[in-house]
Amino acid sequence: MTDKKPGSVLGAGSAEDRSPNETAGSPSSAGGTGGDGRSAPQPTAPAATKGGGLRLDVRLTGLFAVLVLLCVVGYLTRPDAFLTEGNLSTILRLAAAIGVVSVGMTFVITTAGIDLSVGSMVALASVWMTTVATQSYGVGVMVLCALLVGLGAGLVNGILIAYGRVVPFIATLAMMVAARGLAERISGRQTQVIRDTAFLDFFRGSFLGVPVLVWMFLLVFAAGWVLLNRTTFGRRTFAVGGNPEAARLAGINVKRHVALVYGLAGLCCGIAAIMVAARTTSGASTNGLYYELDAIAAVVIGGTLLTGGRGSLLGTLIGVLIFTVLSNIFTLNNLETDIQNIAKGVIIVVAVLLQYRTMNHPRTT
Amino acid sequence: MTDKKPGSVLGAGSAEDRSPNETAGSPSSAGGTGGDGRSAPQPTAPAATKGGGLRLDVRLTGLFAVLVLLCVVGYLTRPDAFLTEGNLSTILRLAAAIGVVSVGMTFVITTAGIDLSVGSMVALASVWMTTVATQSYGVGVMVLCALLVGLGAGLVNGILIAYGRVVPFIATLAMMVAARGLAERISGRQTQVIRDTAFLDFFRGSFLGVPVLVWMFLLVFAAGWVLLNRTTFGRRTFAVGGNPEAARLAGINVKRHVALVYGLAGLCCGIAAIMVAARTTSGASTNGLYYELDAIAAVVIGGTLLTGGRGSLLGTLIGVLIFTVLSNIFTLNNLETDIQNIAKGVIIVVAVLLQYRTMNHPRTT
Amino acid sequence: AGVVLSACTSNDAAQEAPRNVSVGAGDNAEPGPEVTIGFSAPAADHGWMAAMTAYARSQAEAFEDVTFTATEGTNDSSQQIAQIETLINDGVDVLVILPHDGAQLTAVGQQAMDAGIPVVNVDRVFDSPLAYRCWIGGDNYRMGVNAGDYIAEQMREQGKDDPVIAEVAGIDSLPLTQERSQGFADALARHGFEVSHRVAAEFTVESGERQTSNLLQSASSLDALWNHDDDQGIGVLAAIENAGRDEFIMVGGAGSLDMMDRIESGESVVKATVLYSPSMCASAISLARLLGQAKGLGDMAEHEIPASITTYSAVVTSDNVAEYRDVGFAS
Amino acid sequence: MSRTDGPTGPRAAGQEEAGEVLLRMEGIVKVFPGVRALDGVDLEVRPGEVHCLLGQNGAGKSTLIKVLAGAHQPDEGVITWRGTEARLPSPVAALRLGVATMYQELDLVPDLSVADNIFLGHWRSRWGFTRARAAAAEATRLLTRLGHPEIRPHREVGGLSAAGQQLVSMARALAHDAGLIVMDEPTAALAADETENLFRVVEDLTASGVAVVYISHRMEELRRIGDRITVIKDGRTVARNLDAKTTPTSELVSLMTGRRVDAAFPKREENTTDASVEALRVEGLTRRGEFRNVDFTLRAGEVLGIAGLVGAGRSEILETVFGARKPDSGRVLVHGQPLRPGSVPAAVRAGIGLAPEERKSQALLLDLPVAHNVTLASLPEYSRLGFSQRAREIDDATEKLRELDLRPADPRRLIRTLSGGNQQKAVVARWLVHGCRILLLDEPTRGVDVGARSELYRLIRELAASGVAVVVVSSEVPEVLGLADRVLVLRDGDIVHEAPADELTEADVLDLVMEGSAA
Ligand SMILES: Nc1ncnc2c1ncn2[C@@H]1O[C@H](COP(=O)(O)OP(=O)(O)OP(=O)(O)O)[C@@H](O)[C@H]1O
Ligand SMILES: Nc1ncnc2c1ncn2[C@@H]1O[C@H](COP(=O)(O)OP(=O)(O)OP(=O)(O)O)[C@@H](O)[C@H]1O
Ligand SMILES: O[C@@H]1[C@@H](O)[C@H](O)OC[C@H]1O
Ligand SMILES: [Mg+2]
Ligand SMILES: [Mg+2]
Repeated sequence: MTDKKPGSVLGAGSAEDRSPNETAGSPSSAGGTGGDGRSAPQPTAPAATKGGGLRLDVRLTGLFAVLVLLCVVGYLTRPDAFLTEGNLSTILRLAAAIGVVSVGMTFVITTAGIDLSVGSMVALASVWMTTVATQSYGVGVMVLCALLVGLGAGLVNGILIAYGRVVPFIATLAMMVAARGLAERISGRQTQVIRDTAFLDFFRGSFLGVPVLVWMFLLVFAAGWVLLNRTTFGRRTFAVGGNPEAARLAGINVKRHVALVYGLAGLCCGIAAIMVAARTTSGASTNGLYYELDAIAAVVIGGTLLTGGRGSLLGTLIGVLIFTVLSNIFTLNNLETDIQNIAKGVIIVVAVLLQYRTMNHPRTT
Repeated sequence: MTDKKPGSVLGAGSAEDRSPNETAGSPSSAGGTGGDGRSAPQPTAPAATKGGGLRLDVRLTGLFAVLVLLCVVGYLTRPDAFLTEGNLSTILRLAAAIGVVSVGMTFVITTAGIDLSVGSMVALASVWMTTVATQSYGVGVMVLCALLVGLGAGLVNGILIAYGRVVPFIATLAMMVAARGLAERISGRQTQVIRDTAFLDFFRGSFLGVPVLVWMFLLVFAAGWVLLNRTTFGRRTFAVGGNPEAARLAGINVKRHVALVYGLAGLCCGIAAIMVAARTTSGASTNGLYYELDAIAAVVIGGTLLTGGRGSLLGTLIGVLIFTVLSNIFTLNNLETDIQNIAKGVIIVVAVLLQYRTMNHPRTT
Repeated sequence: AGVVLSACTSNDAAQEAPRNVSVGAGDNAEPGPEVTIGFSAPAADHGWMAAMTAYARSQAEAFEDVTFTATEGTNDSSQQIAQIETLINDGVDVLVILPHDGAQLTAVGQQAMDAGIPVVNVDRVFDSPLAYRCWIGGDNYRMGVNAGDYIAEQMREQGKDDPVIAEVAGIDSLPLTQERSQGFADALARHGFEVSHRVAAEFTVESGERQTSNLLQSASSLDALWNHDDDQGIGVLAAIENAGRDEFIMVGGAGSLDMMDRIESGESVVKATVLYSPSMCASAISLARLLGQAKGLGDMAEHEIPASITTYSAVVTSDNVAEYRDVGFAS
Repeated sequence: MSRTDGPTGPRAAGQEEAGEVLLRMEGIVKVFPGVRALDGVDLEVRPGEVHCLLGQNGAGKSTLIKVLAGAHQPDEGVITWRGTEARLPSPVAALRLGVATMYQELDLVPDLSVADNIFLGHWRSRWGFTRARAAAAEATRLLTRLGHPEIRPHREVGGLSAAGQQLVSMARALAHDAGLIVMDEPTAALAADETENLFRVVEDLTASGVAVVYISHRMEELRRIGDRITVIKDGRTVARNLDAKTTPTSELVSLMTGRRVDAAFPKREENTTDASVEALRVEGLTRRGEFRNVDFTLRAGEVLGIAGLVGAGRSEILETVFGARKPDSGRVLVHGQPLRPGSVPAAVRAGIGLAPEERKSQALLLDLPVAHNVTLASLPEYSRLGFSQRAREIDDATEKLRELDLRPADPRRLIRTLSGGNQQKAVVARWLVHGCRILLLDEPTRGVDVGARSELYRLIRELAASGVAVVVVSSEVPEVLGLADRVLVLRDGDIVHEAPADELTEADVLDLVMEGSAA
């Protein structure tokens, strides 16, 4: 066959859209995929970026409906107690620390990472800021200490992951174990009570009738939202999570950015440590137990993909509130713990299923 | 051009190993990617399927070296105790339950899923099989009960994930909470001591000098290995995890397979429940605490990708042994808990880094 | 199979409610004004803690004038604070609080007291007496001391001058574990002994078995072993049986019925257990009711409920086990 | 559907039994959220013919064949197979019917072996146990039939070149013994000899009565093996059963695009900038195993073409110049300044842009809107104090989309929903908004339809005229010759020839490229 066709000779003429790994690229969705006679389930593509940034995603409507529904249940079962100012402020103050941690977690998961060490970082930062030595320098140093410890631990995660190439799950698992051990070591496993009254007065106080902790939460949330949706840092976060190779070839320093994102998550843990310390008037190595699970659950329920590239802080906020309101309602209604757990499991599933049904497309993640 | 350069389809000369999508295709590794002046880090592709199934992966060599190193440390620090028959059998017996759970977890993670509920399923199965009512039917019904409860709970996970399209993380999180609650409910939160001596005699006994529990572990492991590497079920598992869309287009019933894989993981939990019950002579709703973390860690350290499509049961086995040997050495050397934790974190990271360094290519996942 | 399975769920024996501890003497037993008691405790994640919650519930049920409101058990202090705040908001009359961490819940206890709600603090103690009206609990340090003294005495009797003594502690990050270990170490030291092997379990059967299995490999021969918690003790004993070891004596902690059975049988390595009985929680409910009704303790001269009651960590051995069965709990 | 049955176009010549129809699809409608991808498509295929589907990017070709493969469920329409109505609720149903499909997006599992992929979902087994040896033997037989006995059945597919992977796909289609094989742009990754090889197999198949539905954007291929052509535009059949050999190209193109397209390459305009300015100099660039001692210079306003076989190392050179790979030796100078090796940010700052070869894996953020994809390399330019300037971003992106005639020109649309050709334009737009001075284009027209192609050509020339230095790597020799001012020919990592484009003919280049490889 010596006859050559013009143009076809060097092969590779029109390889349209060829990327064999495309589907494999979003594998964590394996479970939800396929078999339903539709290929490649599409996220709600066209509607997704209406407004250009504030993603008024249909999914959030569904999620929000779940939250409202819960509140209605809360009100109907305890009309006298649920909607009182005291109860709402209790809910928000409880949501505050885990909410702040979840803000950082949203960034991490958006880069397709995971951070199992958040709870331990909260413990470590809370312990370090409440040692007798730190307390002796007063409130300013205590706050700074918590922030720096959180940031530092987060950066260690980030550097291990970005530059040491340890997978996020393993690197943060190691930090999870080690930071908790260090917290125990530093505190001698003793709960360290805060004596600094300036600290307690400020962080346990209120401003304009709203607890300072709630203000802090709102502030961190707003700052996180702006950072994710209105800055180049946020853009890079989406890019790095969506397609690290494309981000790299567009000139983004992927490694540095990944390291920074874990640092940010650590910083959030530092802030949360301050909040927990204020709430409990102490630092303890047992603080922040299971925060990783709670935070990841809130983020994932909120619609951020574990496979990266998509993240919604608004969803995270609603996710955190759903879980907090849920346990509040349980308490108000005097449910036994074992029943609570069963109910919680069922409600999580129902919420997610409901969320799917309220929209047209089949899957969130 | 009738004359073809042999191998030209594979790309001129070194065209092997070209998979530009590698990086983008495994998003959870975002952290490890990019920026290092090489594009598309390559996994050890060519070596991976030598022998067509028994993956004598280079990565396993590195991991195995870590295990051997640990054993050397164990021997050097406690030459009198570490290599004794009693100690080795203790290590294996302790590895057995988590090992069996990890076998199931390897299948789940190979499909790019995750199962957070394994620990709770172990608790539920162990509690159900040890109720007075079940015990009254004797050992056969007890065993059957554990297996069916595990399988059933696993299938519920699978059905929610495959047909309900709930993401694996959320579905199994819900099961994690609910199954533990149910276990508490059934047991009234009390430890249920096993009175059936036939059960205790059999499962706590030995056969050919090796404890029955260890036999069970080896059997489950061998069966798992054959299932994953030598049957169409295993092929489907890799296909569904590697590219669910391709699997669907090739006529594989992806949903049914995903459901079955979670059922299998549940079944493994049922077997593990029998093992835990035998070891502790009781069933309790606190059994299996943290198994999810231990199992996932073992599987991931063993080289199975969280993004699916690749799984090595041999790696999982080594991963489980590393963790079990580690805590054995800690105890033999009478280390304090906090130091243990710090050391554990550091060792995990060092092990993983060492594992990378022992091979040429930069990343495992 | 479905029939069999559904048949195995019922488990009457295991769900048998704990007996009530004496329901007050004299006219204190008579129904009085309605009292709503709010109850908050850590997660009932092991037998002892489950027994505490169960005692509270069944004691409350024994009074027809008591309404009992319990919250979800949690090991997260922030969460427990929120739950207690919810109870305060809800306007309960008296609070019974077993804090996950006494220091961390002091502020909220004080908050309740300030709001005029008397607080009965059980077991793990608040940092400040201002945070509770009455505290009832065991003495963790003395529990360790009593275990240590008993073991030392046994060793002396057996003529062992340099015994190998091991300790299986509970959750190591809890202050109470520290206190127990400290008491144990101090008592042994007074006899010139020391702990040579120590592991920490997590109050669960499985962790007890795991840690003890490893511990027994580390110590090829033992003379005595103290286990902090009888619930994890089931696992500790399983490990000892698995290893086929019986050259040492074992002392338990807290006082479960199961351990008492074994002590009584005399065939087990368990020779004693130092009490830390969850029955204190039943007493706490009784105290809370009386506080709510502004009554004193019948047998006492004082008009008021005392500010603190420490239960005694008696050493239960085969000699006296019969006397203590009533405070033994089903682990 | 108001359409009437029966072929309306001219009958294909040389078809025996013109009345016999294997497959008939009528009035097929498929709606995706927000898109009516198919809006009444008709198709008729006869046994033993090669039936070509022609249409612009996004016309609906791939969607149609996915309906045929049972992968998509149509919202309306009737499918008739050998005269009886067929329902295709799943891919298995289509396979049972006798329709095997090679999808446009490779449908392989990268971590599985060649043999496992060939028999994906239909593994040779006994009692559930795989029969690796039987499968390997059969795989080798199929691969031999395709002319590639050297591909080992145990190899992992992810490790094969794109061409190798395409062959595995093809072997799978053969394995099904189908009556109809659908091929969606199968020659995309193939070298010339591979393409010939494919054609030979297709001829074998059709000779034995198997029908082939063939999709390609390359007219000469349709001429070479096609029997009849159906043209799709905007989800509708606009012409069917045209004769593949005789219908004039201009007619086909205007049917596809709805307008007249000048297929010729644009004139080289007079360079408005000083052509003596040296934009890029590459000296002794080497990466072991990929390319050796590459030297070339590039002046502002010049278009340099690089020709070579697949695997000759062209992509690697571009990526190394761009800092995405670190050279073993050699250096790159931009406007006389040496560039930090192995640093993409440095290259971007120096004004270099790269449109990489693998669009989806290397360039696109599929879940982000077009605008964000376009500004990805210019984040600092579109921000003040770190805050994104979104309005300006949208405006500039919209402008570029218009310029490139990207359809739909909606910057807020997720790029995932665009057809491949339009995605390619967005990648080019990324470097246009960045305002780079040196643009490296790796296979810029891959998968791009005729109309869009000529727009891209025009655009590249305009860029050059405005002073941008451009390097174009393409596997299509006419494209290299038509676009470039100067051409480098690469063979096995060595530059074997350099000459002005107008001094070279296609035959020259082919000889240079092949030389030595014929041995
Ligand atoms: N990621 C990779 N890892 C290892 N080798 C690779 C990789 N990518 C490409 N190669 C090899 O480098 C050589 C050059 O390949 P390259 O794809 O650059 O050729 P090309 O001329 O650009 O061909 P194409 O027409 O396919 O773009 C080939 O031998 C190829 O197999
Ligand atoms: N899963 C889907 N969800 C939403 N829209 C889709 C989906 N698949 C295809 N489309 C849209 O349907 C239309 C037809 O796409 P299709 O892939 O069939 O085009 P094509 O003719 O194959 O183009 P090309 O030549 O570029 O491959 C396009 O507008 C595309 O964006
Ligand atoms: O586990 C128990 C612990 O929680 C309690 O405080 O003291 C007794 C222990 O057995
Ligand atoms: Mg197409
Ligand atoms: Mg190339």
